[in-house]
Amino acid sequence: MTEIAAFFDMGGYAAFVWPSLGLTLVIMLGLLLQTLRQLRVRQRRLADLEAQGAQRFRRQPGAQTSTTGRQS
Amino acid sequence: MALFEARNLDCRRGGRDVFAGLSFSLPAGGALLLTGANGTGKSSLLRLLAGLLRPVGGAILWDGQPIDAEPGDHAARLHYLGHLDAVKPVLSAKENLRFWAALRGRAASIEPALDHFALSALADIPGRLLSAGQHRRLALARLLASPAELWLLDEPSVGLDHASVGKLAEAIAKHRAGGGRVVVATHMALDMPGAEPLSLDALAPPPLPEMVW
Amino acid sequence: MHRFANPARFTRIADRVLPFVAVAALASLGIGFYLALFVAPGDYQQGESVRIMYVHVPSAWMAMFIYVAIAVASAVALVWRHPLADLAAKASAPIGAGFAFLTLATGSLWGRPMWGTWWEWDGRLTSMLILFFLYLGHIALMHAFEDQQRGYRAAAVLALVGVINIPIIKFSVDWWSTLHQPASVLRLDGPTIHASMLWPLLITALGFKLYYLVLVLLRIKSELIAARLRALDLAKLSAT
Amino acid sequence: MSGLVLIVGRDLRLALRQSADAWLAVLFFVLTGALFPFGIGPEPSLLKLIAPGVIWVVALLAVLLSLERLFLADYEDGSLEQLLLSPLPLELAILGKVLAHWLTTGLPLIAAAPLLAVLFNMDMAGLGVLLLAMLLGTPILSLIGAIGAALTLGARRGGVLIPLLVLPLYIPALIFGVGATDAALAGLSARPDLMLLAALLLVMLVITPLAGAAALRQALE
Repeated sequence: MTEIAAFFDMGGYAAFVWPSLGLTLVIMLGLLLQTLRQLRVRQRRLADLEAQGAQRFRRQPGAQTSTTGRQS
Repeated sequence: MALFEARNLDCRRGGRDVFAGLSFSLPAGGALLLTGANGTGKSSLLRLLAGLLRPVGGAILWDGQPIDAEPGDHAARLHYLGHLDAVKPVLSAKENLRFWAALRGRAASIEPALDHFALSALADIPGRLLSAGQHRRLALARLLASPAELWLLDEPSVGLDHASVGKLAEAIAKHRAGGGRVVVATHMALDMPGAEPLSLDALAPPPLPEMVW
Repeated sequence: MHRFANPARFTRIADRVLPFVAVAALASLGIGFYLALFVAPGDYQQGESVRIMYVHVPSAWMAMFIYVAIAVASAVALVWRHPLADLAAKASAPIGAGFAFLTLATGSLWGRPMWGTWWEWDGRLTSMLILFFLYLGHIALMHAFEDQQRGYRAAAVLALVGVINIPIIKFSVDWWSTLHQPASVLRLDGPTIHASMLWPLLITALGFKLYYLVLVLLRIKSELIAARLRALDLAKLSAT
Repeated sequence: MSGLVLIVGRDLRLALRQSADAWLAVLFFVLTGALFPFGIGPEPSLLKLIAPGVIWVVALLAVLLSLERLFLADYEDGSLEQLLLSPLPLELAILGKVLAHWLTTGLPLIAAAPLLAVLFNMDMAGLGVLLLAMLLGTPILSLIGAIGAALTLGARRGGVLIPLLVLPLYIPALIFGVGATDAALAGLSARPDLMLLAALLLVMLVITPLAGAAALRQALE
């Protein structure tokens, strides 16, 4: 058996070791991707709303704080 | 004589600013009449004053002490009447009233309280058989059944007939004459001579999309 | 407090820190997995299957660590009403649940060749199963209210009750599992760990922790935007 | 103290006048218990073996069934906010309500437990310990359940949520409760399990008023 094949065979435990590692990657990457996608969707919605809001509140002084947030 | 006052109250409900910068002071015998359109926070203010709700800014003081310093003491000196009547359907009118009066532990006067709101004849009728107006009268009878210095009344006259509204005004007048205070939110005319109006319309914060947590 | 807490500042700091933490997480995970797969020796008893340990054990640590972190955040949120603490608790729970699930799944995959069954009511795995349920309850409660503030408060109280109960649950499950089966010959972490196995384990664990940090910062940022979106919707509602 | 008595008295009176609710839990307890022989077969030795476990699990589910109404009626008709604004500390009020809940749910279940023990052919030597363990354990179920009931007030699908929150926390009580009975049936000392149950009861007697009060306060905000 070649060295590489031996490595992938994991001493006969391949069916358990590789799924474990694979599942770990799937869950960790999945959570990360879900988080990033949700963040992007929300950022886009916020940008849209703020563009509308800027038009609607343009004539009111103080409306600019809406984009920078309240400073303490 | 102790002063009941609110300083610079800010109220936020469900992520929305309801009112900001509300102040008042109420001396013994005084009455405060809350007015304002729907959603301006009359009910929220009463819940704040009762201590059910916490303000995000400002303070509510009794005799200079914040009310949340001793919540038990504050609860003991107030009657709060919200939208709900707290009437148990399987208990009779008298049993309902007796429980709440006994819980407050002071000299209870069940009979006169029932009598004032013309409930004596219904004393043994279970709550489920009483009408909405009778429920309301039973809730109002709580005010008289055990003494408390401060009455917080949220739309007390809802569902009441003309005669009962008069009885309510009478009870409030007597309460104030004895040095009691009352804060009332109402849309209907309620006869309260010398009551100080407090409009919440002017206190609504501008609907600016400010950064909110 | 509330009034002075500044979401813009949090976002600014998070944006500055995130790249460094992300690189550190990636590096330690890379090194950890490399060591675990290529350098660490097999176990004389369990053979190569012991490599599952390098994901199983750090996952278990993270599942427990995150629950405690949620409890701490909940206490801060309830006592000082700091809004960031609410968001941290909400952002952490799904990550913790993910790690708890991972612990159970890898435990099952490891247990199959060792015990000959996919599931053994072993004390550790059973406790982790209960912890997983606690996470699910927390997440469900967090999302059960129309008013997000109520979700924060209720979930915070639940997290504190949960964290007090976890040692009790752990003790009772150990009590029960030693009663019903003789102490198992094979323990999923081995009685003592040789240094050649410990280092890969610790580095992987560090990688997991940094990964959590990256994720929780991103999720808090995302929750901040969600809160802002809700506020904007409400402002629109009261403006019309 | 007198306030606590008042609350217990009121809740007992309410329960007495709506006694169908209390009967429902007991009926559920016996009926669900009686399902097991159909599920696993009427083999007497097998039934004997699983009797303590089944009785405990079914009792736990019966308590679970009754939890939603612990605070819900008071929450919906405004009694809860009046209770919160009474001079009585909320923590005591919660203890009163939990005590009333146990008297109307836990106690009837203990009374019905011998019936299930007979149906399951349980060795009567263990009956005393079973009842003693239930006497210590069912109050724990009411106490933990009260926290779940308080937390889910006003929630969407509150009734479905309670089991999810409460069941994981019930596991220690289940373990020690069954453990005591099993030990007695095996001729061993049930003392350690009973002591642990008692300790758990004491812990929950402290936690429930605190957590319950926090939960009710935020529910009424």
